[in-house]
Amino acid sequence: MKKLMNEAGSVVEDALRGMAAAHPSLRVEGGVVYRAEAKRGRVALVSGGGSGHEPLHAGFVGFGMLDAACPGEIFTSPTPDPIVAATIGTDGGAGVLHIVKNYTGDVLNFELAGEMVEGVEVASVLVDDDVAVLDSLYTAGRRGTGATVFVEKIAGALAEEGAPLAEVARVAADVDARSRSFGVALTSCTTPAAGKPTFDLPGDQVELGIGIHGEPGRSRVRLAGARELAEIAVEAVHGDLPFQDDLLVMVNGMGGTPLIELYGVFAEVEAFVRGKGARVARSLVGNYVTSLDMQGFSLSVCRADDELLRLWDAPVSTPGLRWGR
Amino acid sequence: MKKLMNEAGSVVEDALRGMAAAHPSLRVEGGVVYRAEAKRGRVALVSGGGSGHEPLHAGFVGFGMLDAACPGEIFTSPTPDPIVAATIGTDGGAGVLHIVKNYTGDVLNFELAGEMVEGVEVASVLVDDDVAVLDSLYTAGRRGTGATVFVEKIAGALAEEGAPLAEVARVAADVDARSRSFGVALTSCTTPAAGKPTFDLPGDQVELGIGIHGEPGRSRVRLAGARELAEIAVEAVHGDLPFQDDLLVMVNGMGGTPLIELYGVFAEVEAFVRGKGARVARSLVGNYVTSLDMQGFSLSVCRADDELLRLWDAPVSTPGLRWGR
Amino acid sequence: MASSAGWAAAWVAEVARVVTADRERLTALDAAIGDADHGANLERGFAAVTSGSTAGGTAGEVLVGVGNTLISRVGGASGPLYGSAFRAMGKALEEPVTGTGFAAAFQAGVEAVGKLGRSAEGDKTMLDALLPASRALAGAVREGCDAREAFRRAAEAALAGARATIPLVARKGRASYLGARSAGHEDPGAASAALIVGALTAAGPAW
Amino acid sequence: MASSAGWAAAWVAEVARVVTADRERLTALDAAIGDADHGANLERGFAAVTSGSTAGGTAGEVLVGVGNTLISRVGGASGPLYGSAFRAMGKALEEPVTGTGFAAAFQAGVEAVGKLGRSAEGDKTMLDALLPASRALAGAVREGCDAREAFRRAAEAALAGARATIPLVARKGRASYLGARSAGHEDPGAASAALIVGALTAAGPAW
Ligand SMILES: Nc1ncnc2c1ncn2[C@@H]1O[C@H](COP(=O)(O)OP(=O)(O)O)[C@@H](O)[C@H]1O
Ligand SMILES: Nc1ncnc2c1ncn2[C@@H]1O[C@H](COP(=O)(O)OP(=O)(O)O)[C@@H](O)[C@H]1O
Ligand SMILES: [Mg+2]
Ligand SMILES: [Mg+2]
Ligand SMILES: [Mg+2]
Ligand SMILES: [Mg+2]
Repeated sequence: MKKLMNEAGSVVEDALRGMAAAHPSLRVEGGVVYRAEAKRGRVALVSGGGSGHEPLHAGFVGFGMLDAACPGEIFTSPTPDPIVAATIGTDGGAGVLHIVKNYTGDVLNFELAGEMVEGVEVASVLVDDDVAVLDSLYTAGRRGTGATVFVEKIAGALAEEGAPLAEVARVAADVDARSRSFGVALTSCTTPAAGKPTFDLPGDQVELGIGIHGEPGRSRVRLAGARELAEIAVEAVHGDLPFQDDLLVMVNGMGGTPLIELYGVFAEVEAFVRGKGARVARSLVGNYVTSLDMQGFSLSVCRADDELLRLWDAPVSTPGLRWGR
Repeated sequence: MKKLMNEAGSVVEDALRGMAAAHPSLRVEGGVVYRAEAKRGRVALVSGGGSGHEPLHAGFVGFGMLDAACPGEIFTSPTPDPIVAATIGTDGGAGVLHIVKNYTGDVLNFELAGEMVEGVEVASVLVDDDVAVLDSLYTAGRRGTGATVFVEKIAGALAEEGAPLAEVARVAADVDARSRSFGVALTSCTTPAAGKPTFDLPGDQVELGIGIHGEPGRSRVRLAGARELAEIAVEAVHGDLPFQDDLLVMVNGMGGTPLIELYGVFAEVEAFVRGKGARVARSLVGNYVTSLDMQGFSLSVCRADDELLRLWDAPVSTPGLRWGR
Repeated sequence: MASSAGWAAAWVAEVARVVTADRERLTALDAAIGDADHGANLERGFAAVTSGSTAGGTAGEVLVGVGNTLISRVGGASGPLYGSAFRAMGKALEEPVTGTGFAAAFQAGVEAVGKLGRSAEGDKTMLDALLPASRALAGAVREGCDAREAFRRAAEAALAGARATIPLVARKGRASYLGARSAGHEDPGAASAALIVGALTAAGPAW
Repeated sequence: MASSAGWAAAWVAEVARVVTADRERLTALDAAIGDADHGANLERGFAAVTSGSTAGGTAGEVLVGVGNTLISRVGGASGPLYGSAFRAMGKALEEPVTGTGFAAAFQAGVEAVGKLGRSAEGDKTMLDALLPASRALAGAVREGCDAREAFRRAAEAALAGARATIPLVARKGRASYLGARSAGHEDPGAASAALIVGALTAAGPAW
């Protein structure tokens, strides 16, 4: 394993020190990343989850997006304690929305935290966009992956405008309901603790339907060109929720794939979207919801409407997503 | 080789298609990336160089930064023709500044282009910040690496304000003179054409003083912790131009290294800077000047003054760097 | 035996030892059908347990404290689940500790897992080791076995339960994402549950 | 020989063939002390040359066109350098082509490289193959050799010159970044220059 790190056990802590030093707009306290200037009288947004997905979530703390993020150890949900602290610490009197990716660990720790908080109105939205997982009685439900960026951005814009908690929660859930994702890995990631790749993938194969924690996917196919791989992702997403009208599209890198390749994938995705009579109204191409050093990409699509696009376009100022100010 | 691509020969073309589709603020024509809305009556900035360093340069086209970028094939300087087209195409009557990284290929092709352009006032600034190369009669001079971001941002802000060509060129050269960089690789990159790593690096070694084209560095040492590697880079840069007062600091990823590791490196760099009695006034942590899928980082430091910080803070709106609008 | 609290402290100390010793194995099991952190999670959690105070007036108080520490320090799915189990067991464990009382408290702990996790036997989780262990324990006590023998049978049942997860297709937790591909691998949480139950035997008789 | 233009077209067609055949070797040499693109660069450039028109009234006109295409299509360091060399050689090559005229034109091409690249013999560049080739060509013509023999000697000198770059420490181009580590490797541009000069022999006599 070759990583820029001091020790496996200090990776998250060291990165948080770096974030605090790099971004005067953030404050790191007790393992929680807060906006340096808390907003008042508006609904606050708190998210969190295992680390290793940077910039998610801490990189999305700031104006127009999250109020606090609770990063756990690598791929390990945070415990309830920091979630409780973040919830109490960000409440500006209008309540707090927990944005929770659908993993057993995240769900349970946020749930326990919600029970432990007193005197703060808390609502919760579950993000479960990954079409690679069948949403059935026989699974823990769909994983939360790329759509988290859509939910955090759009709900954040609405909260910034002063919408009440129930409304922010409703729109957040609506964004999730309109969003689907699918991931493809060229390589496994390597966690600092394990020190070797989580799964073995022969040089001529790709793993389809991967999650963001190095979980193996649902199947393997021979390594194919960007067009073929983009088509697999497009069909998986479109097959679950057909493309229609204006789409918010993200081609997301898994952490080890350079931008030049992601743009190549996006070119193919955009052509397929047009071919299906829909339109890429807004897009993101880059590393947003990563899986450590994994090479690969995921496609996330949200069937937006004018109001969601308006909220998407609203100013945001975070280390990971910034425009309009 | 595992890459998201169609064919080795189409990687750059495919990525440009993707950029054009993803960014309505850009226009791609004849292999040149322009701002969709050209600015008039102000000095225009044109840069370019081999591809494989994304977001550099095309990702820095937009308000407050470049007016056009000429991406060559992977690691291959563009030919004079697109540079000529970009120079003529962006001239708004106030002249054009060529920002050229100091590589023989870039220098020669921009030089030939400059000779071919008629009726446009052209100035040129050479970026040569890499302290791993001795600047002597016995080398092609220092390479242009991370400082290119500083030069393009600051010169871009000045041009946007309406400064004349001579002034923009002078400040660009000043930023270069105040900047130094040093790179460390954990792995080699793999070019699509070669299909295998450019250099072999044993699992327990790192390459010091690497460039951004997979050129081997000047020496190898045993893989060390983030703190030790950060210190090597800090000492190399500081030893060449001692840190002093306000610094603009970039911890740049080489393309395959995830953000969590870069923040860890930045934490160490920032502590060393403080230890030397200087101050990180502004910082960038992320992938800005990459070398395809290489894992590693580079450190770039600019000894800024108030005026340079003001220009750094000025609004910029490009796919790769954005704030203030 | 000195005090029930001392026994409980000895149990969790032994758990800390065995999860550290088997860290790599647990992580490897989790790498196969999860996210390769189960070993690190439990090592971190039980290290926090033993480095903090495991003092307390009674075994029940110690176990509630252990549960709180696990909830506060582990994270992931296993943190809340094991944490709730220890808390529930501790709350249910009455003094003086008897065989019947111990078996009932253990069962209360196991039931807390199913309740929080909305999971049942056969879902390929820690429950597949814990539930058989709980039944074996209760059965042994009913048959009049002493603590040593009751713990031996519980450990055996937990181990067998963990091994029996191998052919199962997971319906809960991260492994469920794999669908049919989850079959053929032992569930990491079931494996760690077998370690935790196995540690009972080393801690000496609890009643 | 039909026309000098036909001869020039045959020469560059042969160059296109050999740089494609040796693409991997050139790229590997460039990987060792550069950026692993020299093979792809020259293949792309000479493919553009042969797929475009290499027609022209005279050899000189053909070679100027070849130089322009290389400048327009190769990029990198080698594009302007080889492009300028072909342009300068073409401009200097007078009709009817004679041995002395050819040698002088070849020398003009080689000098254009040194002028544009601000480089000299011993810098570990293409010049280390081109300059000995130019001298050998001129010497052979002076001695009254025919074209075939003059080309043979030029090719031999270019090859020897390329090999002689191995121990050198580079002072120009990308390899100079390596300092002393550049020694022990043949310069890729010198190797490709040897191919280009070597292709003269296959194109038949030019005068
Ligand atoms: N709903 C559930 N009910 C019971 N046990 C569960 C449930 N979900 C997961 N588990 C157990 O947790 C184990 C995984 O723990 P761990 O790896 O520490 O957490 P995570 O899956 O969050 O990384 C699984 O092997 C399984 O035994
Ligand atoms: N200043 C120079 N003068 C002469 N030849 C040079 C000079 N710089 C580089 N070269 C030649 O160019 C070759 C490299 O060409 P190529 O790999 O195509 O370009 P790049 O170095 O831009 O990738 C070197 O091997 C060397 O022979
Ligand atoms: Mg986990
Ligand atoms: Mg090159
Ligand atoms: Mg796990
Ligand atoms: Mg090269």
